[in-house]
Amino acid sequence: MAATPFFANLDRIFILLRDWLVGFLPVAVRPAASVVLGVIAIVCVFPGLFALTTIFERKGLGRMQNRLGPNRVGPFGLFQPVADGIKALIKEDIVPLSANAAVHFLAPLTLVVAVFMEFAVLPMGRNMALVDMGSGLLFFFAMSASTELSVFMAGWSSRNKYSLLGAMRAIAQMISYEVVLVLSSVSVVMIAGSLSLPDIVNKQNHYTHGFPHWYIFTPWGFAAFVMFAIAATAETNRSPFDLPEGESELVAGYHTEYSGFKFALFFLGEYLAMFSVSGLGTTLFLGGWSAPFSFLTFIPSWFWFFSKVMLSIFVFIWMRGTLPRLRQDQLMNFAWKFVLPFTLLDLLVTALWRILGLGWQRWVFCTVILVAAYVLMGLDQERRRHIGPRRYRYAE
Amino acid sequence: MTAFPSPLVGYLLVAAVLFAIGLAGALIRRNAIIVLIGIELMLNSANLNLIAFWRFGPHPEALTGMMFAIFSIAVAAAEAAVGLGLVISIYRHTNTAELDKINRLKG
Amino acid sequence: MNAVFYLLAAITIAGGVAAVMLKHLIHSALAVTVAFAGIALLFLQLDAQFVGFAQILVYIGAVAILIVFAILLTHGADLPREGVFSKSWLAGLIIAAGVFAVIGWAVLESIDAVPQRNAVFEVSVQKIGNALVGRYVLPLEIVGLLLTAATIGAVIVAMHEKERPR
Amino acid sequence: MIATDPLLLYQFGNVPTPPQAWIVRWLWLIPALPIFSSGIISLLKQPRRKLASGLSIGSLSISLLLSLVAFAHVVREWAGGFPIRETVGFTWIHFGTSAIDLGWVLDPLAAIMLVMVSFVGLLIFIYSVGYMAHDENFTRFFCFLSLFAGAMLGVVISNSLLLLFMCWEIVGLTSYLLIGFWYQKPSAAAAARKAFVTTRIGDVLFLLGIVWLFSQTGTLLLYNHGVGSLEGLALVNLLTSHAGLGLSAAGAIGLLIFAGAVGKSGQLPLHVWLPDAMEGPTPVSALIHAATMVAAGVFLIARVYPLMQIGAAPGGTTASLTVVTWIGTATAVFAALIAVAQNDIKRILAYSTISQLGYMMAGLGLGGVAVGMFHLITHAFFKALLFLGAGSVIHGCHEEQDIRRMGGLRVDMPLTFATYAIGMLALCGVPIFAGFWSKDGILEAAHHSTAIKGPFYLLIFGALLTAFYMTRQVCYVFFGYWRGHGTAHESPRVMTIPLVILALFAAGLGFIGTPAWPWFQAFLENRMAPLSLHGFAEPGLGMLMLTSSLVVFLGLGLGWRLYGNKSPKPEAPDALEQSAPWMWAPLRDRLYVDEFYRATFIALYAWLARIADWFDRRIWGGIVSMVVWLFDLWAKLNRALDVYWVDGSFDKTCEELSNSGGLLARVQDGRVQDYLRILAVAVIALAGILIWSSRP
Repeated sequence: MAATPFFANLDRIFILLRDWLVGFLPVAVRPAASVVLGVIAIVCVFPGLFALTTIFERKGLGRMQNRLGPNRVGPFGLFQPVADGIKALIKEDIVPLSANAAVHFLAPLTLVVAVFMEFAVLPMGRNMALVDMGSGLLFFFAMSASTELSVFMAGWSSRNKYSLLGAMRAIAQMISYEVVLVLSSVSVVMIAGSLSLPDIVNKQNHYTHGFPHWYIFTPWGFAAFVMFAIAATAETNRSPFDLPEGESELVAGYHTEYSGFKFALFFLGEYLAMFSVSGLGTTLFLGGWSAPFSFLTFIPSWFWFFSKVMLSIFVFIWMRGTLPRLRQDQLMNFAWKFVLPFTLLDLLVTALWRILGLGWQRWVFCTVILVAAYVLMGLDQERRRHIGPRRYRYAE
Repeated sequence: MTAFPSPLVGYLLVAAVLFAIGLAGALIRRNAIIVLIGIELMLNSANLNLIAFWRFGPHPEALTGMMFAIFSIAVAAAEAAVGLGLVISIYRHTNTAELDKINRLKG
Repeated sequence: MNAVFYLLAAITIAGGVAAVMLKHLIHSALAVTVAFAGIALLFLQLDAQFVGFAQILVYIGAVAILIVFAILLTHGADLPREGVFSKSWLAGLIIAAGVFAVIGWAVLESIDAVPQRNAVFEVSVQKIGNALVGRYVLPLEIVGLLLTAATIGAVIVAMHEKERPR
Repeated sequence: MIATDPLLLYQFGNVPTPPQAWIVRWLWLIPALPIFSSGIISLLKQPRRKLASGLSIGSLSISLLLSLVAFAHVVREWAGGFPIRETVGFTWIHFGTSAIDLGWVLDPLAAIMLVMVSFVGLLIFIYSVGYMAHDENFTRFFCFLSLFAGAMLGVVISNSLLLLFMCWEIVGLTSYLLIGFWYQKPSAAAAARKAFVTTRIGDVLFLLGIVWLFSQTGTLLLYNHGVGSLEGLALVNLLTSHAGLGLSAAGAIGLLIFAGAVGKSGQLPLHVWLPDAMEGPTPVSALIHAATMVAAGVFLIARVYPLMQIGAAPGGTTASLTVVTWIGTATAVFAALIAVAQNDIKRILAYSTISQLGYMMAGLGLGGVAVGMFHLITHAFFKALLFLGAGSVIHGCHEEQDIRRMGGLRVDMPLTFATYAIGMLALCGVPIFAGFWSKDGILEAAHHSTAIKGPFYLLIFGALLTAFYMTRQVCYVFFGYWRGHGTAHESPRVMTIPLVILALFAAGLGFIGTPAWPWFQAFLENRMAPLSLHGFAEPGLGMLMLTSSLVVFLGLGLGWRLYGNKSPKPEAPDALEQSAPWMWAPLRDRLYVDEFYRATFIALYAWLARIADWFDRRIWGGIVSMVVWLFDLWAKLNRALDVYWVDGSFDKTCEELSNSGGLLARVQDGRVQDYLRILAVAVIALAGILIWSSRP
């Protein structure tokens, strides 16, 4: 279906808007100005999305738990985030007396900055990546790795045992699952042959009989996506991996001693991390901004990207409403004894997929190997599951 | 701003300063972890040299300097892991991480 | 040579000095992170994007975390009573200055011999990858082996010793 | 992966590669599956019997299926007139400017062998489930067996002499492992060692041949679209370069490769290991030492046949082929002679195998690939049948192997008897059984050979002997009355069903290669095979067939006359011994070949070892003890000097040393930072010196 000029323009509307705005400026500053505009767009859009998501999550969770959720502020409670924001802004900013003030102050800042950086490389639509870096994926992971240090800074500087414990848990968990996150993405890199995220999306933006070439629709891609989703959930400290802020054990984890606007920043950082990692998953496995069927390509690319991201967010919320929290040793065992080995195997399978070349054989082989490994490892985990005294080897 | 005949010299001098700082850290502090930090700094300054020579050297297409830096980063990560593991293990034995007090091979 | 370079050099060196001089070990660790980040930015300034990001990923994402973990596990966050500098700190400082003098001397001596190429060489990730599995495949394998050995070694070294029967 | 159709390549030059049938690209799976399953089995624990046997049988079944598909593919290409040799190659190692290529080939030779090896192997695997049911090392057995099957299939499909040699050596290794499977028995361990060392002699020469071939042609691929070592220019070059002794390089390399075949196929003079190899479990004897591995030598010669044949005038022969012919003939007669006077049921079959392998070699030398290979295929079936039958007999008679302690089993083991009889008739070459047609082909080739006439008469004589010793064995085992201990019983179904299947083939397989319809020969030689009874009308053929049938019946009659229904006491002398004792003794003692080796080669080695030992003890030992004595003396002198003179001053020195040592020890104080400091100072000093000295 040929895209009509109207739809083509709709697809490029943000680019056109930017060019129009930049057109008012002298030529010399135009490149810089367009980058600044992109930054401004990111800084505005995602916190807005964050506000929307909080109400969405609270309402959705309410539905799942058979209650109403917020419904006082505005129609259907839709202005609740505004009220929350105002409350966070005007609340007193409490810093504990014994806290390390400088570090305490820097922690939320560095966190939010690092998370915002991640959005720079995500292609949010056709030609809509702020920077198209050759090693964009590496940049993404470098930035997401930097957030761990902020978490540590927050936990340590608060001088609170709950904060410190929560931070240590969070870091242990993030490091463990970051390995999986990176490795499951590497399989995509192996097939796409590029670390550049726009490239990866372009590689998936083809159709056979109307169906897209998304990597999730291959055996290795599906396995990698599942592992990626698990790791992403853990990486963003979402339920069922939300031990670092398990309120029944640790008050609120590493941001126990934060209040007011700093707390809001942490909150923002957490949701932004969720958006960014959803965006990455979308880009790597779900075809980024490409349409799910070839006859839908007339719909603007950015619409698809954001719908896919919001769909992932909904899955996050859904899981939070469904699953109970894991225990620390379960979490670690799961990461190192199941998820990581399986991801490594998936890497090998991806290599096999690549070696076998076109043909039906690779579908059969890769599927058989992965399913067999999944069943065998699952049986093994099942057998090891026994009830006994807990052992904390990682946090003491 | 052409204080140096070549930008390379600037990077080399920064690397030299970093190396000296790292060495000083390794020499004047008592805590083993700071010594390791100093060593990391020295390794980093070496990496800076490698990359700088790669950037301004005659054969960038051979990627030699860059490869050296990549391998050096990998090795440094391994070194940090083992080194800090050793420090923790020593701490368990002697209850201190102060190098002045750790001068015996016997645990 | 431009302002960005001077700024980055200043940040890096300041981070390094702070890492070495600060009393508090955690502050040292955070300061060294700044130095690491500065070096990563210097790499970017040198058009070595891949190495720069790898530096951030490895040093800030892993080594810095390792260091703070080690500090907490060795109770390094408590200030020691005897002071943080060793008895022979002056000698160490002089020696470090000597090393700097020698290196600086060497650099300045060879100022005429240093290469002057200013053209930017575009290096894509593909080229790095091809070099890694092509010409440098043996070092790559060895590094893989080394990392495996180091992982196992670190785990064994830091593992709890089994409690001996008394 | 290089994947091109040679025909297209010739026509259009370097065209884009046309699609190859998937079976050719995936041919490697046939050997890979059993090897893979062997790897898995090696990880299994002892009690997982079902899984182990299931894995090996399952993987070999898939291999058989794939082999059948490959066979069908080749037949279809052949019938369609397409080129029937398809290869897939890849480069294994680069060094310098040359590279070692490996690859596999699918042609009629490989296809036939694939089907034969996997089919016979599968039957024997199934049989082994019953035979080894009570062995505690069941899983290990199947691990080795699978590895063997994979390696053997690898030998069959390899298109590179190096790959072939690797598989060849794995085959040798598994043979060693399986002969020595019951290593608790010293005789089994010794037999395994003997087999390994003896075949190694041939393999070293084989390796020399490979290296020579590589240095001459620069490639180890046999067929590679005209540039392989067995094709076109390379072969001509080999022919024109001389190797001395009147041989061309092709002939000399061919002979070296033949040496490998001699070792593996138990040809004279390296046949001694094969009878001893019967110490292994009977399925092993059937699979490895009768049907497949020993045939690998024959297959190898067939594979490199162009190397042997190049330079021969039409209808003529070459020096290397003459050598092959004579060694084959000599082996055939020699082993048949020995088989006449053996009493161990498996040993008789072993000598018979050697003899038949000699026939195959002679057939290769005289009549070409098709003649030798036809006998190889038919022999594989009926010899596997005979061995499995023998195993069934041994199983039924409580591990008794001496034919004098059996007898009358045709009543107790009717199914075994019937199948065994079919195998025996096929082996003897009774008309219409498989062996008749293939052996007749060899005799016909020998008869037609204009250059040498000797082999024909010798081979006819061999046929007579074959009929005779087989009749003798069957009479001892199945006729007369029971002379053993306990009672004999029929074997379980899992063992007899393979026997029946093999018997069907032993009886009927010959019809694919009769003179009237030489389908098999035509397939191997890539021409069409019309079905016409005129094949029998070839001049001299009828006469020849009549003669050979007569000879066979003469042998059968002679055997029956001497042994039929007699049931002598186990201790009584043999019927032949009674009538011709002068002939019996040397035959019983296997014509003294082992003794000859013991008296010559082994004695030589022992003597050399003794000399070396003497040198060690006397000459070197003497020198050493003299040196020792001198030092001893010197030490005593020193001691006296020390005690009376040096000690005083020495003590003082020691004190001084200890003091200064203490000073130095302060440097090594265990403080890491001090070390680092010293290191840094040294660096400063060294770098300073370096820069200073290199100043212009």
